Amino acid sequence: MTEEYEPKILMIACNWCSYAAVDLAGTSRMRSPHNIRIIRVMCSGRVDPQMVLEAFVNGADGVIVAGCRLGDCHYIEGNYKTLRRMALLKKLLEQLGVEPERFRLEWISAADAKKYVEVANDMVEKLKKLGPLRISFEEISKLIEEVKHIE
Amino acid sequence: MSSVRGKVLVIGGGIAGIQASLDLAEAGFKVYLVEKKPSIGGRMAQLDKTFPTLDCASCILTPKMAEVPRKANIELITYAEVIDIVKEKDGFRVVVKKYPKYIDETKCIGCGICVERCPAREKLGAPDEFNEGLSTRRAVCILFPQAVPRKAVIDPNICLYLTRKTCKVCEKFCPAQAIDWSDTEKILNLYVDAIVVATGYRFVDPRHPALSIYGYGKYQNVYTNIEFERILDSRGPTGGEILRRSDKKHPKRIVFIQCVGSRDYRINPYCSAYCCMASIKQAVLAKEHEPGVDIVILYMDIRAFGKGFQEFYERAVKEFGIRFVRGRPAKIVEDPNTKNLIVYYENTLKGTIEKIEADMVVLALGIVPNPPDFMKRLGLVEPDGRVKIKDPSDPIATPVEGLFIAGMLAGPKDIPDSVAQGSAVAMRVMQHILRRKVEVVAT
Amino acid sequence: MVTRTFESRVTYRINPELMDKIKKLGGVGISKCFDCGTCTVSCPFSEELGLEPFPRRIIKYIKLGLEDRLLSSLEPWLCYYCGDCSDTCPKNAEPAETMMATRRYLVSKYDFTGISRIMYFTRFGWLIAAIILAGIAFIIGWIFKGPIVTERVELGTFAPVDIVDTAGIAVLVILASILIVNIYRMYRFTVGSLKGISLSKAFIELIKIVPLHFLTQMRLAKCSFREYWYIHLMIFYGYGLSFILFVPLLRLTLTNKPFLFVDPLSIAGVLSTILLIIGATLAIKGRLEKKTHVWRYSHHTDWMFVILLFLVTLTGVLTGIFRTLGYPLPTYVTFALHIVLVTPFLALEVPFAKWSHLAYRPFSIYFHRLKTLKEGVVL
Amino acid sequence: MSGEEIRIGVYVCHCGTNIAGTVDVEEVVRYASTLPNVVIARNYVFMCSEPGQQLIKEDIKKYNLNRVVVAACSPSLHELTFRNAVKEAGLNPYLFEMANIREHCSWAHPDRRKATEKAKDLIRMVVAKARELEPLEEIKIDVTKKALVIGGGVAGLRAALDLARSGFTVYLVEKRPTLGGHTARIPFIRYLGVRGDELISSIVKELVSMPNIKIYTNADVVSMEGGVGSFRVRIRVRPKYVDSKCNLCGECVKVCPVEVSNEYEYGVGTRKAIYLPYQTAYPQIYVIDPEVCTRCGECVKVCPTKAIDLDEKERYEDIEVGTVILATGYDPYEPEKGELGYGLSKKVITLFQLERLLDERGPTKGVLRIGDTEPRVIVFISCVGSMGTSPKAGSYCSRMCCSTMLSAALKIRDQLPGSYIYVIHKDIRTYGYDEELYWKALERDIRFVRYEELPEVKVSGDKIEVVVKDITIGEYISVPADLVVLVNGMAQGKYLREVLNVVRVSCGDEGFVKEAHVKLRPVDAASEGIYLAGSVTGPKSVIESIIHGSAAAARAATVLSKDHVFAEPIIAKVDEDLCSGCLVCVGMCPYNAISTKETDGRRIAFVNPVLCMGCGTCAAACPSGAMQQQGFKDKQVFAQIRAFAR
Repeated sequence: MTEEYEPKILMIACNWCSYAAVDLAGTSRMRSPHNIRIIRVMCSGRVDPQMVLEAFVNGADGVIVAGCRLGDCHYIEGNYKTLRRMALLKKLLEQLGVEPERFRLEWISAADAKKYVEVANDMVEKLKKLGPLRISFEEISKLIEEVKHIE
Repeated sequence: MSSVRGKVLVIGGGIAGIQASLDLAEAGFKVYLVEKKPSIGGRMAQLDKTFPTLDCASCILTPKMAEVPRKANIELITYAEVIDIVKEKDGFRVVVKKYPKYIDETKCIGCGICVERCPAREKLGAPDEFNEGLSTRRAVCILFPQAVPRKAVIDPNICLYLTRKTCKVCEKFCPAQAIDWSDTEKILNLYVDAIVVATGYRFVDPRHPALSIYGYGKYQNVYTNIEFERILDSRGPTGGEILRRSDKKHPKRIVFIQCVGSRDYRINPYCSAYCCMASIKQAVLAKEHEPGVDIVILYMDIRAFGKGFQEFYERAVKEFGIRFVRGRPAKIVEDPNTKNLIVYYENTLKGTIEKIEADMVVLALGIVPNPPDFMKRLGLVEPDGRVKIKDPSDPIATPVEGLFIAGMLAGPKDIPDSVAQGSAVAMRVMQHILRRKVEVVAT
Repeated sequence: MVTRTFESRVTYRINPELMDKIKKLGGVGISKCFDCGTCTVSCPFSEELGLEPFPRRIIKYIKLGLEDRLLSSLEPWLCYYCGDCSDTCPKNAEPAETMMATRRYLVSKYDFTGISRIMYFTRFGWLIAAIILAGIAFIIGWIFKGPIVTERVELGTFAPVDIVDTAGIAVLVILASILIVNIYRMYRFTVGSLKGISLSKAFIELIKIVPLHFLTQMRLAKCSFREYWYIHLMIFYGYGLSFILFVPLLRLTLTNKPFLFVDPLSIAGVLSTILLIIGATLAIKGRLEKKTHVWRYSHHTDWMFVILLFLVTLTGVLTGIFRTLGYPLPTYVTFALHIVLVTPFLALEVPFAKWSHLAYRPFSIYFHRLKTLKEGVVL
Repeated sequence: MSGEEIRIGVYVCHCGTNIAGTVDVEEVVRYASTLPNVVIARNYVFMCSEPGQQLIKEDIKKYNLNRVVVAACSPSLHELTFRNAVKEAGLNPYLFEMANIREHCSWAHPDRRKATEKAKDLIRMVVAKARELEPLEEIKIDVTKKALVIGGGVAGLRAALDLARSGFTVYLVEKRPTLGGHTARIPFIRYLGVRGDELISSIVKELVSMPNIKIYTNADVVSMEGGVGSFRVRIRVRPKYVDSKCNLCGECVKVCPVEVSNEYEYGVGTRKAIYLPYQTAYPQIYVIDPEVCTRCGECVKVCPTKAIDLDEKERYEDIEVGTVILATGYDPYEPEKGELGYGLSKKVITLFQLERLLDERGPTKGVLRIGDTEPRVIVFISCVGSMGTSPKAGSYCSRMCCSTMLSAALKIRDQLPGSYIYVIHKDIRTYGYDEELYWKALERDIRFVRYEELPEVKVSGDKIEVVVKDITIGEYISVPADLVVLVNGMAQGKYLREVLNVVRVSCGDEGFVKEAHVKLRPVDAASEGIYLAGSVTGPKSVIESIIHGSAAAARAATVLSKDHVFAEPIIAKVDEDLCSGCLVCVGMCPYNAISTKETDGRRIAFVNPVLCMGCGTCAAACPSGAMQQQGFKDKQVFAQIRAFAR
């Protein structure tokens, strides 16, 4: 690899707000980093901590979970549940030695394309500094099972 | 919906007409949609992108167009005109003139082979209306790639067979044997309960004497905004490349002139409502096509009144660096060698007389309603071109019971407002029909 | 009045009535203006001399009521009323008319006597004034007239030349001094003071500009409507010529000899009257036909000017004819009439009404030059 | 289906140059065709067009595809279009998946190589998910042929009227004690001679005469569940403390000790704690404002018809409807105290207040007096609270203020021919036929001053000076004003936030509700069955709101005319063998859609398909993986994640 290191980031976005925000960023022709790949779920509440770990196992250098602003959830309170789960996950990741910068939970409203671009840029920048993720995936894989019991 | 709840005629297959037809059909009404051109879609189909979201027009329009033939309740009659309506006790008799297509719609599969083969091209061809005459089309043609219905039409005025009794190439190659030389003009009578007229608008003539100062038609590199839209469009005559008429070079400086044939006592005193945003959009797109291009918009008032318009306007200034100058040019002079245009205007916010040399000038043309002739005959059109309405607070109901208008015909407006009016008029039609029939199901 | 607020920026207190005044003086359509600036660009004058672009700006001053700003502007005088702006105006706001009305307004402001205010703002004030002056002229004439010789035409005897001459000179001096004061006021309003310019420089400019434009009115040639310039020249030179004949050379022209076609002077006299008659007739015709912008709208002061001019010339011509044909009484009567008409014509027109632009225009160009010479003056 | 071989077709859209311009479509197609199970990969200029869809249909038959992936724009735009196409070809519409390579890729990244790479990844991920897709059956919902209209302003009333006339049952819920909203307070609409209150009364009169409409004033919607075809809504009706026995004698008002400023006159008049909002208000019943009422009981004593009951309690009603129309409108921007002299002098008022003062039926009987003198010089300052003129203001244009301002100005000229009117503005935005107002204003000698830096309104005792720089001449002018009118724009409705907590539609930053598509679906909300009318989606004139009302009604009618609609089956489903009955999921569900049921002696979770909205929170929580969200099953999402990096 001669050219500079390009982190790969997975973003799991809720259909109603954050996914729409990324769409808006596109239609407004805002330049956003190409490093981000997006998976659409109906609500951030669907996001199972396993998914995040799975992403790291499969070579993601960073993961963003994004939902509607607290209080704006299309499903009333789904994102509060996400908040709870991800808070726990964060601790877990730290214990695993996954730098906190690699995982972030963001609330991005459908109108807030700007915020998406900021978040994306910021993350890419940080990850470029950190470099690729180096921890044993076996550990995570083991964990994935335990994580099931977060609630 | 099993039983049909009423019959409606919708004249004009633009976005307003389409919306009205779809809503009516959805609600279980039988709709005859009559369109003058061989395809529905109207003006919006000619657009590259739409403001302020910069959605590509065909991406959001074509699905709606495609829905029309899918609806069992809609009978689509293209390449036809309503020449007269006759009021009858509870409804109208409508006389429709159907122009000959010389192609059997039921057989044509829209493969376009005939178009490829047609020898009536270049000099023998005709200016392509869809591209505002910036390109030529052949004698047999499909209006545009996404046309609905996607059926070919033969232009009798240039068809070699119909003019000189030679050729018939299309017939040889047509895989569906759809060519029908015996086709003739047909008159149909329809009986309907209500009529929606959504025939849209026409542009003021850029060659009007009062506009001669801008030199359209005299100077090659002066364009109308609809021409420019075609140029921006990847499906357009230049494949989406901005090239000057004179030398096919990319322009470095483009000047947009607002209120051309709008807010002008000598032509059309009203504001055309769409042009400010349209020009800003075109300017932004031009910047995308030619990042280096320097763009000046000469305006009177920027009427960014709709949702997200003001924000879009501000972005055009801040992010895209488009220059807005308040002034109305009084003369444009062409440099005979370079064919560049020198635009003279007063920068009214600086109080200085300035001139710009531009490679291209785009005129934001004003628009006026385009009512069908029978409306004029019925005395439903004011001298100033506005369509008469029954009640000032209700712009879509004409004095004639059961005759409604929608879209640009009811006054200048942007696409969302046209769509809203399309739906609204559908509602009015439903009531007009149901109020007589339905007895209310109280609870 | 100009008030200074916190920062040292000038804030003009507005006078809402200004627009109404200008409308009274013929500013038709001024209301319609939505200042697009089309007029400014179509104007053949506003681009030269680095002027403040007009008419748009002037119109805006009036609409907002910036009286002081308007009073200090020379632009109205630099407009030669060719009507190109009115032709291109998308709102039919007739900018040319506003400029004309503004000139009328300025004349009324420059004049210190207040007479021109009456001329312009009252419909028949001028008529009354004219009648009074005519009366005075008649009475004075009656008192000082010589014996009436009926067998021969002896105009010189009927109207003793010393009397007419001195009277003429007297009137001339009065009018000239009033005009000079008004021009000085114009200078105060527009230029303010000569601060920043050496007197000699100012003087050289004066020599350079005023006579040139006074005699040629060449800027008028820039108008697309040429005829307009020719008529101006005809009237100007016709008037100028007869002025020389009947004021400085009066002693040679006001004699008992028959006048027409007898000597070079009388030839000149014929020429001058022909010029005046044609000029005046064309002007009247034009104002009646209203074909071009220049003549579409006529203020009562315009009619006053052309009509008086026409009558004065006519009576002058008749006097000459009768005199040459040797009809004593008609000669005396027409001559008396001529004097009775010429007095109000000069007295009212030269300093107070339309005729005064003969002086204001060349001076406006001069003053504008002075303005540009002064440093730090924002135009 | 499990046994059958998986055959995927991938279709890459050029979208004109929108995608092909930056993404190397050919290469992407080449790559896609190498992916496992991909039978055919193609590209076409406009996949969404008729021929594009035709292409898919033909291939499905030709290559008997059983999965279809389209790489084009955002699914929010065209997922439905393609599902229909797939369906028409006889394939289950849920065996289709979309990759967003326009908004998320070609439009966001100018770099051709990078964009192309990303497009490949996105397609790979989606193809991976597609492999795991399963056919789903749409949920058939019987349509309740009733509609709920929230908001009794002109848009809501018009929508209600139209639906009622079309024979549907309509519930109309208005937050305030009277119908009509702000429109009822506009004395003249667009100088057309149409009176707002008359416009409203004419609609209301017809409405109340109809048997199929139920009007709740002083009420709000407190909860809403379900979806298109059948929403279950709870309405709270707050007490008015006065019942229909009220004969409008007005005795109560005389004795009421509490006096407060009258919001129905925008503060130019006052009212008592018990009051009738205004003469033509509907319903024609006095109402007590509990906020300010001291419960002194004076009114009760004097009321001749014993119509007043201070102990009246709020009541709840549960209704079921097929569609919901949201028409809660706007509220005028309220200038801060001191903003352009507002609140510092009685000579500085807002446009809404001016309109009240110019109303023949208003507090001043329509004569414009400041103190007891006629104002001579009147100054309008436009864009107050719009176009970011104040920190509190939105950055948007309030659309109707220019026309309203000029109508008012013209009215003043009619009334006070001697007045001088100065309009201090940014742009004059009398778009379309309203331009007539502008030229009328000009012809009536109204002066226009164009500003960039905000004017200053100097209030010194009784004198007011407005100092502003007219940028068309670059001079500062000072106007001695007898009356200053702040042309305040339209801002988010005071109660919108509350409503949105119940009716789940998203709201833009500028404070107005977002449409499903701002261009082509201006009255549809993002969630099916919910429609938007009037200024709730952004500033609109009265007439535009009427049109919007009808439009929303039309859209609602398209649903109500059907006997049943089909809802996306992306709901939760329990694998009964796996479910251990721990019921973690039950606590998760915001809609109480999950209950328990007994199967062969085991207590397991059961999802009510009608109640479930398909958020998937339960699935995320389920420890055994028994709870799955259809269309987003673990195996599907995980497959997508695993395909993330080759």
